[in-house]
Amino acid sequence: MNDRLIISGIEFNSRLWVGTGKYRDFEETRKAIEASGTDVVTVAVRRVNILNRESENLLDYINPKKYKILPNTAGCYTVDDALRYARLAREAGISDMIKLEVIADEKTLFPDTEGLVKATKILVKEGFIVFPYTNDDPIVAKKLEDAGAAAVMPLGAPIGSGLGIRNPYNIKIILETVKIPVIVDAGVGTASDATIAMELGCDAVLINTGIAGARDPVAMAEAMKHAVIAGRLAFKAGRIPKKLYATASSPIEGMI
Amino acid sequence: MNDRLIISGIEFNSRLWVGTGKYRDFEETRKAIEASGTDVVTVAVRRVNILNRESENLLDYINPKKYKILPNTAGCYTVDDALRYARLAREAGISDMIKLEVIADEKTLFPDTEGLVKATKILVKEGFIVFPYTNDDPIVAKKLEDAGAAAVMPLGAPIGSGLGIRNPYNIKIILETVKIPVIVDAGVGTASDATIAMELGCDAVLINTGIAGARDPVAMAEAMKHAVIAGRLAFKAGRIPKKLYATASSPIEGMI
Amino acid sequence: MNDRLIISGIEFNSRLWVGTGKYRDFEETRKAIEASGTDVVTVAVRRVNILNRESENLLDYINPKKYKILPNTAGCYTVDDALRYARLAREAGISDMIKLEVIADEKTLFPDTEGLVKATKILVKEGFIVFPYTNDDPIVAKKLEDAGAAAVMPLGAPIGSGLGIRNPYNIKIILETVKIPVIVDAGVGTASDATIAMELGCDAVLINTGIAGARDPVAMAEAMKHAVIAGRLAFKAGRIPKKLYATASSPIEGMI
Amino acid sequence: MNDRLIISGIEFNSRLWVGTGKYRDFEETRKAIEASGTDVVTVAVRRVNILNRESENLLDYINPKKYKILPNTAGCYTVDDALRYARLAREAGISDMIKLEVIADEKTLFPDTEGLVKATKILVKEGFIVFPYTNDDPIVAKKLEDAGAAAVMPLGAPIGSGLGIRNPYNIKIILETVKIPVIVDAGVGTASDATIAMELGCDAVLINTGIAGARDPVAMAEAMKHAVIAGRLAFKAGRIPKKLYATASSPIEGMI
Amino acid sequence: MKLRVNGNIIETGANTVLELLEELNIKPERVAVEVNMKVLKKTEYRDFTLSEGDSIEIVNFVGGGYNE
Amino acid sequence: MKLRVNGNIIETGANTVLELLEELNIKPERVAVEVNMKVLKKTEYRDFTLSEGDSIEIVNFVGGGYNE
Amino acid sequence: MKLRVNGNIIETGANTVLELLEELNIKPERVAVEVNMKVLKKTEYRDFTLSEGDSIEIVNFVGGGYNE
Amino acid sequence: MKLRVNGNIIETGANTVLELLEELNIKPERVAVEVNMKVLKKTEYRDFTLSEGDSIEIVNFVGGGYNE
Repeated sequence: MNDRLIISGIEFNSRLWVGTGKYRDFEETRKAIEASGTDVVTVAVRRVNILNRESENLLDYINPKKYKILPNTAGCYTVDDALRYARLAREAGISDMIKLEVIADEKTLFPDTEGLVKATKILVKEGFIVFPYTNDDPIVAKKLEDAGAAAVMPLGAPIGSGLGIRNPYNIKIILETVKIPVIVDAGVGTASDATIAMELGCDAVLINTGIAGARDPVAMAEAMKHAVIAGRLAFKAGRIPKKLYATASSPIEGMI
Repeated sequence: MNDRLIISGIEFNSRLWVGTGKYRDFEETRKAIEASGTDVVTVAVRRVNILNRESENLLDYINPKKYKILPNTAGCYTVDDALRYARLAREAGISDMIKLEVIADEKTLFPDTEGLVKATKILVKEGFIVFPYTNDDPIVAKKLEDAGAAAVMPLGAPIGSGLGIRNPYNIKIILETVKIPVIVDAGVGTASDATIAMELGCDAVLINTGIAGARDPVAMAEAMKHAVIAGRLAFKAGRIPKKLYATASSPIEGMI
Repeated sequence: MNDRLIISGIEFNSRLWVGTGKYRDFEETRKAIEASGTDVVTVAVRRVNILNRESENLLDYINPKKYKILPNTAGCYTVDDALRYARLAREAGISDMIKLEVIADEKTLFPDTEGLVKATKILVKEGFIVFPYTNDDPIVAKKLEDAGAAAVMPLGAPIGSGLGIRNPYNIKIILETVKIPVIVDAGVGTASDATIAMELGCDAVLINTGIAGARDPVAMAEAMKHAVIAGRLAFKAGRIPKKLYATASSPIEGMI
Repeated sequence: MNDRLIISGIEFNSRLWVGTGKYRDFEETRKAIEASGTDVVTVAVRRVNILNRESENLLDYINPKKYKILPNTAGCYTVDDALRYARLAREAGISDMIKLEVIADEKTLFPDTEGLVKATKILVKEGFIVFPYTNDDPIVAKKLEDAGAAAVMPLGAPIGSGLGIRNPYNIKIILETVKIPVIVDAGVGTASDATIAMELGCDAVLINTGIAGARDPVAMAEAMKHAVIAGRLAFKAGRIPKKLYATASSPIEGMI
Repeated sequence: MKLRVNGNIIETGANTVLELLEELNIKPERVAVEVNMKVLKKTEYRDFTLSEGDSIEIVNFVGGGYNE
Repeated sequence: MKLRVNGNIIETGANTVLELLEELNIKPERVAVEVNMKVLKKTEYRDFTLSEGDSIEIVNFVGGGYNE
Repeated sequence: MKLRVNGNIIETGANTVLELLEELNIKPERVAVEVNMKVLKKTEYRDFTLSEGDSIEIVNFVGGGYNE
Repeated sequence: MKLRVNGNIIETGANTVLELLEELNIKPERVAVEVNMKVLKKTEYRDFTLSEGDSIEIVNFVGGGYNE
C-alpha cells in the first residue's frame, strides 16, 4: 500500500518527525535521528558564536541532503519575533517550510493562538509553508487552515510533559474539522502515546523530549519509529469494536 | 541488543503470539500470521471430520517446521476436560507445550482460576510446559508459578472485548510478584493496547480477535508486529517522567 | 466551616449553578432548580412573543428574589451580537452580571476565544460583571483575567456531550495560573463529573444538559447538589496519596 | 423515594459503610463516623490487654445501639484463622454478621479467593451472615453467591491504595452476574471514587483509609456521605449519553 | 403608524415605548427594549417617542443557554 | 493455679471463666473467650471450670480492618 | 465390527487403530487417538487392537482458541 | 571600522557582508544575516556595504525547539 504523506506538494517518507533539542551531544543526536527513520528534522535558529569558531555545527551531523530541515521559531514570544526568526530561517536554509511557534508562557510553553493566527497569515502571504504549533482547540485549528497553514500541529500535552494525548476527543474533532494534515506536536512521552495519536487518524507525530530525554534515546527513537508505523497501520486496518465482553450484543459506550 | 524471549529453555523469536480463530479462511490466516512476524501460533483441538475427508487442514497452511504450534484447551469448562484435551494435544503434536484454559463462564469466557491451578499442578507433573490463561489477580499468578507454570497469561480484558489492558496496575503487581514470564492474553483490540502491555514490562502478548476481527486482518497483524516491538523497545529505553508541564519541579501523580 | 463563594463582592450560597434549557416544561424546571439547591440560574434573552401574549414566562416559576438570574449571550456568533444581547440582558434584568458566550461553531458550540477576550474587555469597561464561557486553554484564561473577567468558565467537555472533565490537567494549570474563580461550564454528564471538577479545586460548576437531559431531571439535580458538596469537602479535606498498594513506599505516577 | 438497602432481612439506613482503623484516637473516630452518617461500622477482633486494664475501649465511643457493628477477620491468612476469628467475633458481639477476610499476601492485602469461598461455605452453614472481601473477578463473585454469601465486597483497588475503581468493567460484569448486593470495599481514595462506584450500580461502599488517612478525616467523612448519596441518585436518575459533542448523531464508544 | 416590532409589521396608535408596551400588554419590568439597534434604559420608556417605520426589539428572559 | 491467658502465664485463684474475667476486671458482655482453642458461649462462662495449664484467649473489638 | 468413532457408529474391518486410520484415510502424524477415554501414544497405534463397541475419538488441530 | 555583530563590538576591515563573513571564517551557505534589523538575501552579501556602527546579526541552525 502506498501511504505517503504529502503536504503542499512535498512528499514525506516518514510520519515521525523529530526535534534536535536536549541531546547530550551531536553524535547522540545523529544516532537517534538515524534510528528514528525520519526524514524531517526540526532545528532552532540562533546566533553564530563569532568569538569561538571552533565549535562544530549540527549540520555537520544532520545531512540536509538526506533530511528535510524544518526550522522553528522556538523561543519567540511575540508575533514580530516569530516573523523575524522565520525570515532569517528561510535565508539560512533552503526551503520555505517553517515550524511556527508563538509562545505565550515560558512555564507551560503553551502557544499564543491569537498571535499564531496573525503570524500565519503574514508568513503565508510571504510564500512560507507554515506548520503552526497550536493548542488542541478545533476552532483555532480551523482559523489556521483558513489562514493558509500547510498543516496544524496541535499539542497532545504540554511540551516535555510526557503526558501523551490528554484530550483525544479534541484531536478527533480537529480531524473532523480541518482538511489539512494534522500532526501531533508535543506531549508524546512513550511509544504508545505516538501509536494512539496515529490511531486517532493523525497524519504524523513530532517528538523531541520523548526521545532525547529517554534513558536510552537511540532505543526510544527506534521505538517511536515502530510506534508510528503501528498506529498508522492500525488506523487503516480498522480495529474491532469495544465491548464489555465478546458475546455482548452491542458495543459499549465510554463507561468510565 | 540480543533480547530473545526464552521460556523453559525454548527460544522465541517473536514477542507477539497469535491465535488462529475467527479468520475468514485458511489463506487469510496464513497471510495474517506471516504479516505478524510471529513464530508462535495457538491452535485448538477438535474432532477430525471422518465423514468428509476432503476438507483441508490448518497445518497445510501453517508449517509446523516454521512455527511453534501451541495447542490450547479452548472450550474446556472442567479440570477433567482440560486435562483430556491437553493430553490429546500432546499426542497430536510434537511438543509438551500447552496453553491451558479452564473456562468458567461462556458469556465472559473468564477462567476458573481454582480449577486452573489444579490442572496446572497435574499437567506439570506429567511433564507439560504449561501456559495458563488466567485473570489479572496477582495472587492467582503466584499460585500458578508455585504450581510450576512456565509463564502466566493474564487477561488484559475479556476475550474479544477489545478493551485493552483494563487494569495496568494489577499487571504491574503481577510483574513484581512472579519471576516467570508474563504474557498478556486477551483484550488487545488495537496496536496501542499491545504497546502499552509491553511498556508495562510484559514479556509477550497473545492476540487473536484483535487481528482476525479487524476490517483488514493482514494490515492489523503487521500493525501488531510493530506495536509489540515499539512497546518492548520503549520499556527498555526508559521513558521520560510524566509532569504537569516540562518546567514542573516534580513528576505528577496519577491525577485522574 | 464558612466556605462561601464570593465573586466581585457578590456572595453565593451554592457552588452549583444551573441552566434552564432543555426541560420539558416550566414546572419541571422549577422542581429541578429547587432540588439542586442552587441560588444561581442562567437564562437566555429572546424576543417576546407579541402575537400570543398568553404564554407563561420563566420568571413566573423562577423567583428573581430567591435566585440570582445570570443572563447569557447564548446563540451569539459574533462580538457585536454578544455585546448587543449583553446590553439588552442588563436592561431586562436587575444586575450587571452576564454569562458571556461568543460561539464559534454551531456543531461543537466551542467558543471563539479571540472574540471572547475582545467582548470581555468592552463589557468590563461598561461596568458589566463578566463570566466568560471559554475553552480549557490556560493562556486564554489568563487573557480573560487580564481583561477584567470576574471569573473564568472553562468547558470540561463540549456542551451537552456529557464527557465530564476531558482534560483535568489543563483545568489544574488554569487554577495555578489565574487568581479569579474558576467555574467549570459544560461537559458534566453525571454526578462524579461534578465531584471531580470540585476536587480539582474549581470554585463552582455550571450544569444544564446533565440535569435537564437526565431521565429524571429532578433526581439528577439533587444528585448534582450532593456531588458538588462532596467534591468541595474532599478538596478541602485533603485526600490520601495514590499508591500501587498501601505498603508501597512511594506514591505512584500516573501509570496509564 | 424509599431506597433502603436490605440484606438478609436487615435494613440499612446508609449506603456508606466505614472502618475504624488508622484514626489518631477514639474521639476522631467517633467524630468521623458521625459525620459520615453511616449506621454500619467495621471492627477488628483482638486480644484484650489483660496487663493494663485502664485503656479505653472503642465501644465506649461507638454505641452498638446506634451503629451496626460488623466484625471482620482482618489479619487472617488462612481459612482456619478466619473461621476462628469469625466464631470469636460472634460471641463477642450480638449479631451473626461477619466481614470475611482471608488475606493472601501482606504486601498487597489481596484476598485468597479460593480460601475465601471455602470459609464462606462453612460459616454460612454455621448460620453466619457472610460479607466476603474479594477481588473483582466476576467468577469468584458468583462462587461466593452460590456459597451463600449475603453480599459480595469486591475491591475497587488494593486496600489503602486510594486508586479508586481501577476496573469498572469488571464491577459492571459482577453486577450483571450476581443477584446479591455488591458493596465496593477498598480502593476508594476520594469522594469521586465513591460516587463512581455508586453510579455503576453498586449497592454500597465501604471506606476506611480514604477517610481515616485524609488530612481532615471528619471533613472527608462528610464528603463521602454526600458522594455516596450523589452516586446513588445519579444511578437512579439515568444520566445523559456520552457524545463527542451534543449534535453528534450517535453516542460515542469508549474512545480511550 | 406602522412599526416593525420583533420582526412583525404592526399598526399602532402608541406614540412612546411605554404606550407600545401597554398596547401590547407587556410588563415593562421584565423586558428590554431596543429601538433602531439602540438599547433603551427603562427610564426612557415614558418619553422615548416612536416614529413611522421604527424597528423595535422587545426581549425577555427565557429558559436556555448555548444555542437552544 | 497457672494459666496461659492471651499469651501471658498468670497465677490465679479463679476456678471458672467467669471468675477469671472478674479477677481480671473484664466485663463479660464485650468479650469472647476461647479455652484450649474452643470458643465458649457466654452462657458457659459461669460453669466452665478451668484446669492447670489451660490456654485461654480473651478478645474484644478494636478499631481496625485489614492488617492494622 | 461396529465402533463409535467421533460420535458416529461405523462398520469397519480394521482390527487395529492404525488400520482404522488407514481405512479412514487419516495421516497418523497429525492426529491423536483416544480409545474408551484412554489417550494412545503414536507408538501404540500399530498394536492396539479394537473390539466391538469401542468408543474412539480422533482429533487434530484446527484454527481457534477460547470457544470458537 | 566598528560594528556590532551578534551583540559584540568588533573592529573590522571588511567593507561588505561577504568580506565580514570571510574575516569571521563563516561559511555563507549555512547562515542568515540581518543588518540593522533587515534580513539579507544570500545574493546581497557580495554587494551590501557595511557602515560604521551597523548592527549585524549572523545566525545559523542549532539543535533545539521550543525554548531550549
